[in-house]
Amino acid sequence: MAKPKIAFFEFTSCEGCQLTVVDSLQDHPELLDAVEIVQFREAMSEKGEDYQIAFIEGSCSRPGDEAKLNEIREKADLVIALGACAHLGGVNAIRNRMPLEDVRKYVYGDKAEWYATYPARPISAVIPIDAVIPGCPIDRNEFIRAVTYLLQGRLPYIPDNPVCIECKLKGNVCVYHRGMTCLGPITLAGCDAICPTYGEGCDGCRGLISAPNIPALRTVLAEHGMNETDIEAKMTVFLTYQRMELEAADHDS
Amino acid sequence: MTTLLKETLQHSSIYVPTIARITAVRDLTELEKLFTLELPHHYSLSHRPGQFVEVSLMGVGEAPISITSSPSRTNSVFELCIRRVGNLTNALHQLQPGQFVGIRGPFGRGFPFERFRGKDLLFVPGGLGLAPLRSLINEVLDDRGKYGRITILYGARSPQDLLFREELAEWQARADVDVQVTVDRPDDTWGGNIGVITTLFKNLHLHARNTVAVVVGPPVMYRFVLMELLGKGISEGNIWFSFERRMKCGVGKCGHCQLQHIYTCQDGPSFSYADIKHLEEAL
Amino acid sequence: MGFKIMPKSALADWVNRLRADYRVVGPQPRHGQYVFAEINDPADLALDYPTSVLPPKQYLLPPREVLFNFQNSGMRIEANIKVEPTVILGVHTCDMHAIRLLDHVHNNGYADQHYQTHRANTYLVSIECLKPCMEHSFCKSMGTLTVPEEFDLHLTDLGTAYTVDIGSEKGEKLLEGFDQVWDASDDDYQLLSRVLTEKWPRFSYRLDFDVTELPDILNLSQKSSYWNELGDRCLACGMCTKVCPTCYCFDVSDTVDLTLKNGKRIRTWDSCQVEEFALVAGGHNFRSKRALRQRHRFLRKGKYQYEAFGMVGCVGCGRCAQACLVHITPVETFNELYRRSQRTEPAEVKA
Amino acid sequence: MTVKTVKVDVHHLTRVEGHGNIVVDVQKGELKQCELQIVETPRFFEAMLRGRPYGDSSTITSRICGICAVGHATTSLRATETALGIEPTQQTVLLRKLNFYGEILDSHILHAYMLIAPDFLGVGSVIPLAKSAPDVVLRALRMKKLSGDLCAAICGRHTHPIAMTVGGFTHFPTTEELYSLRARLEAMLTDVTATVELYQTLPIPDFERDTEYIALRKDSEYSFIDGTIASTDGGTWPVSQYRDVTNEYLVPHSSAKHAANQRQSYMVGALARFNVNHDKLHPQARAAADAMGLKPGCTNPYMNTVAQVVEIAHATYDSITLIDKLLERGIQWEEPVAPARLSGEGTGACEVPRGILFHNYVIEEGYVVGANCIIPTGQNLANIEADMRALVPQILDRSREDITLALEMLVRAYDPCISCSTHMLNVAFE
Ligand SMILES: Cc1cc2nc3c(=O)[nH]c(=O)nc-3n(C[C@H](O)[C@H](O)[C@H](O)COP(=O)(O)OP(=O)(O)OC[C@H]3O[C@@H](n4cnc5c(N)ncnc54)[C@H](O)[C@@H]3O)c2cc1C
Ligand code: SF4
Ligand code: SF4
Ligand code: SF4
Repeated sequence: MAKPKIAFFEFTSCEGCQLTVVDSLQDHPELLDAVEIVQFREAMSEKGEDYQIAFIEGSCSRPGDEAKLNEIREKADLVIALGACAHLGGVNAIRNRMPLEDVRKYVYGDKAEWYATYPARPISAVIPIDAVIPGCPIDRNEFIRAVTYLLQGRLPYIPDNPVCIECKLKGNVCVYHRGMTCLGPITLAGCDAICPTYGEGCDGCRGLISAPNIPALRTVLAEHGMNETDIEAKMTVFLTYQRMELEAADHDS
Repeated sequence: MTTLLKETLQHSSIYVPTIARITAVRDLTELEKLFTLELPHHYSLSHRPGQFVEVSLMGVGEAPISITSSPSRTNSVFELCIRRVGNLTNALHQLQPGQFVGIRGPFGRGFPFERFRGKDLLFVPGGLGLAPLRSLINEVLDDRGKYGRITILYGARSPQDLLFREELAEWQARADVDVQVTVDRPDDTWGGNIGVITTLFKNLHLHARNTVAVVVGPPVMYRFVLMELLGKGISEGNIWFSFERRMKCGVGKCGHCQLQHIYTCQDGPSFSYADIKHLEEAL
Repeated sequence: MGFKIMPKSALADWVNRLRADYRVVGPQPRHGQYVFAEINDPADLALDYPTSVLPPKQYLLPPREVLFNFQNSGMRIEANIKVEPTVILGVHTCDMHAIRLLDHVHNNGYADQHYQTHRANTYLVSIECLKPCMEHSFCKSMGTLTVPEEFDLHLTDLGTAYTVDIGSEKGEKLLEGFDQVWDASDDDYQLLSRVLTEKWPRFSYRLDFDVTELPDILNLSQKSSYWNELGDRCLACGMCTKVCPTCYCFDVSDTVDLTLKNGKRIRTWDSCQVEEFALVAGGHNFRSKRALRQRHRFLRKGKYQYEAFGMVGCVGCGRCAQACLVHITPVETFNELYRRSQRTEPAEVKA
Repeated sequence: MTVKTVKVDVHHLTRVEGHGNIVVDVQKGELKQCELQIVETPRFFEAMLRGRPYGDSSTITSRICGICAVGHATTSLRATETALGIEPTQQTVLLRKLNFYGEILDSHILHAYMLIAPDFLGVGSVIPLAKSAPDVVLRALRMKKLSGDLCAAICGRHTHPIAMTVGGFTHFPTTEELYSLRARLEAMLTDVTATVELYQTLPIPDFERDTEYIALRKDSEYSFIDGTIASTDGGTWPVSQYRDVTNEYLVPHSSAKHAANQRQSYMVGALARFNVNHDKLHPQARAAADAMGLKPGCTNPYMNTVAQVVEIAHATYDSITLIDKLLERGIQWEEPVAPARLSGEGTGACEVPRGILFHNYVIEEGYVVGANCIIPTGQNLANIEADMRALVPQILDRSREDITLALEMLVRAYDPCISCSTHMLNVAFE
């Protein structure tokens, strides 16, 4: 089989996921033999337009991004969202709950109209996507695993487990028992529970599991000393967009 | 213990498969292919109809697949009918004769066909359910004299989805088998029955006391067919199913196929209705 | 064979001796709780620990275990059966009962050689529980407060020394050549007997009925609306099953390197509480509701395992109750089902 | 001067973090337009922090940048700690510094080897080098891996660190981990020497333009975390007066703000740090500077990468010293220091890879009510444009491709971190 041609693109993001891709070379330099990277602006000047697999980092946060997204969708056989910004809108979507004008003015003052922007969205809200590699940032082992899946001709698959599963596989003392709080019970695993392992509660960067029991978790958070503001803050670091979607769906039903 | 199992145990782990060679691949429909496999040193699989093997491709995964060939027909080779639905099955569909897959098994209890002797048999395959049933049907047909009347009611989604069409035609051609086929969605060429499988029961006459019914199909089909069969007066012990559950080991360890205290992989996958009717979650 | 006496002051020397020949693991403090981990310094060993986050089953059924490695796309397959002589120090009696159940499961039917090999190379040094380890344990009710015969050595804390009961040749081997143990004296026997008598009243029965009734109570509760109540509360986080010493379900997955030719097949502890556990291709989920999964869990513990193996699948360790963030506990569940089974209850479980 | 018309339009500069364009328009020898356009989408971090518990700040602001996430987190924590009257323990200070070195190393190695070196070796990226000079690429990957592992042992990972929290850490490296890192750092010293040797051979362009250099300074050490703001033009400021130094303003061609202090523009980053603090460098790092011909008072912006290589040496040697100190003290599991109060204002300042970074928060009753982050690349933008304006007339005789390359290399030398820089200040404070 010919080496698949892959390209990386980024929209509103910190480029940490692409850096993680670069980092993955540290343990897997053979990646360069397995695929042909034709576009990766952050790390290379060569630029090829002929690619089969497009990894897109970043959320769509201004009208001007949509044309480029459509163009990528057209050229690529497979489009894969790379990281929380592309997958969930990421931290960029925090502002979606705030009045947009207010946000722009707060940062740009009377020059706010110079800078085009609108609520930040995951790329799946603009173009159809084939798979996601979640996380903020992505996990480099998961990225390599995803590449092996793609080389095998199948889409990356992430089991629908909550983070607690991986946390307990590691035998961690639950951070709730250490006086902190955690979104592990409602968040999709695959990160090897890295945050609880390093003593911090999960912030939900990989998005929700398929059937999260959010009301029950809210009760747990309240029991652990959080007021409404804190609970909302916790649930909107990465989950703003998904939660707004769930709320909208609830409203419709 | 079968020879293959002995071979497997030589690897010192029940989870290590034996490598089997694909000798033929045939398209049955858009979604299903028939694979003929050969074990090393021409070992015999020595299976019973209704048993399954765990098929694997290294690096992709493993899945339970019923053995569709009848032990009465083939000895050194066996057949699997595989529907393309996901990771492993997609990858299997890419394979060509001469390539290899991993095999463990055969597992499960299979159908107790010796106990069916002397009875009338009613086979009710729905969709892919014909794959496991074909093994039993051919076993029975190859020993035709030992059984009473044989009826096959086969339902598929559309004419294109019908499996084993040539064999169906052969069975239909036989005077000693009554075969009826229905499809949910007919096309222009279809002249046969239309409707879900239960519609075939309307004109069905059988000696309820002396009939064993064997039903294999998707989970949704079971309840409806069961009602028809009980309605016809067939006894609970004479109604047989083959269950599909998620399975990760095939040997009663991984817990996925557990149905109350029963492990589908070991205690089944074939069960009589009498066996399981008291079990919540069974049907 | 009589009891031996090992002064507590000799423990560190003994552990260090063992470390020369074995991987030695035991309970150690971690963030206010205790975990089983390798003992690098005998001072870390906390034999008077209450309970551990994970049970010692992690050494018999590792959370992630490579079943086999393959090369050249599977034309070469090598089973990965690890022989790592391991001494587990300080196994509580409930966990010993759990290991007994795991033994039964993995030795019967198709024997699991991975488990068997770990087990054969594991030396179990259990310890008598002299007081309830935490609020959630209910070992007395489950009949797991005395040690089953599977131990290799069994310790009882007599204050300044341990009595050491030798249960097997493997156990004898652990003491071989160690000169800081000696035969128990009559006084020691008297002290031991006093310690063992005095411990019982410290434990209370937590179930409102006798454990032998449990399978029947659960059988009658299959359609109880209580499962829906649990289902509403349950987060489906799966912690209860991960920390349970008698849970052994697993998932299997493959990994390959970037050449796609070499890799391994791995099994990982799975949980019946997660959404995908009973999902089959085609999308049918045999236990799509949390209520049904909770029912499965508790019936498996209290009824199914008993029917399948003649052993109750819960040993009363209380770990699941400690882990559960929404306070779903076996004691409360079993008692509530018992109470409800005493009245007739019309409500049906919503399937 | 050549009477020439040249248009340079580099649309989306490559091998830099974030999106920027270079637009230069020379009509008949006259420079009409010379801009580094920042077209990265605005990120609005300051607005997003408002109303959140103070503990969220470092988690969220680390997402400003994937390369200097540890830098943002550290600066953010320092701002919060100042606001809430928290004095971190000695161990926290040591661990933060070691962690910081991990990021400095990671970022500088990435920049020196993967983003800059290809220009000198006539290739478009590190990928062809993997074939033509595999030892160089493997060396870079090896050094980068160790830097990342250094951070991982302390805070979990360097892109979006985990264990860093207000008042301390939630996880600590083990003694074994520290020993193993120390041994690997020792082994890396030969790679450091090889890096210096490589940079001795690279033809750094000749170009001088005098400007103001600003960096944090401490009497005790070559400062990365905390200190006083110091300028080569003279003058020092406490970090709380950062606004008097940065004087941010908006320009339409950039979603990042520009800054100016005593002149039209100033430079921050490795070269600025070197010019301000060379006397505090580790002797081995000073020797490396000498070997590469970098002298204090250097006004060639292309030498910024050389200054980074000097810092690679400094950070490696000093990491070993820090680990020795930590091992000597023994690692203690400490609870984070609790806040002394729940309201206050605080500024944090750190020298992240690309220069001085400020975070300023106003916290009321435990919730952030005002936030401002000033990013090094933003501070450099005006200076980069000033350099471009000075450079273009000097190289007008070259081909358009060469002019473009020279400009690209100039911008790249600053190691701009564009996604970082697209923030804006809190006008409410103006
Ligand atoms: C006793 C028995 C006999 C059977 N006989 C046959 C037969 O004769 N012929 C036949 O074709 N089939 C048979 N099946 C069904 C067959 O086992 C499944 O179709 C097979 O497991 C699908 O595997 P797959 O890897 O191709 O699909 P999967 O990749 O497992 O995908 C199937 C679906 O499951 C989901 N899924 C859940 N978990 C995972 C995961 N970990 N990885 C990937 N996807 C996941 C996916 O979303 C997908 O929709 C039988 C099943 C049983 C239990
Ligand atoms: S720390 Fe978080 S992920 Fe881990 S068990 Fe507790 S709630 Fe679950
Ligand atoms: S630990 Fe509690 S919340 Fe989690 S799955 Fe078990 S019962 Fe449900
Ligand atoms: S069900 Fe709970 S109490 Fe019972 S053995 Fe398992 S973890 Fe312990």
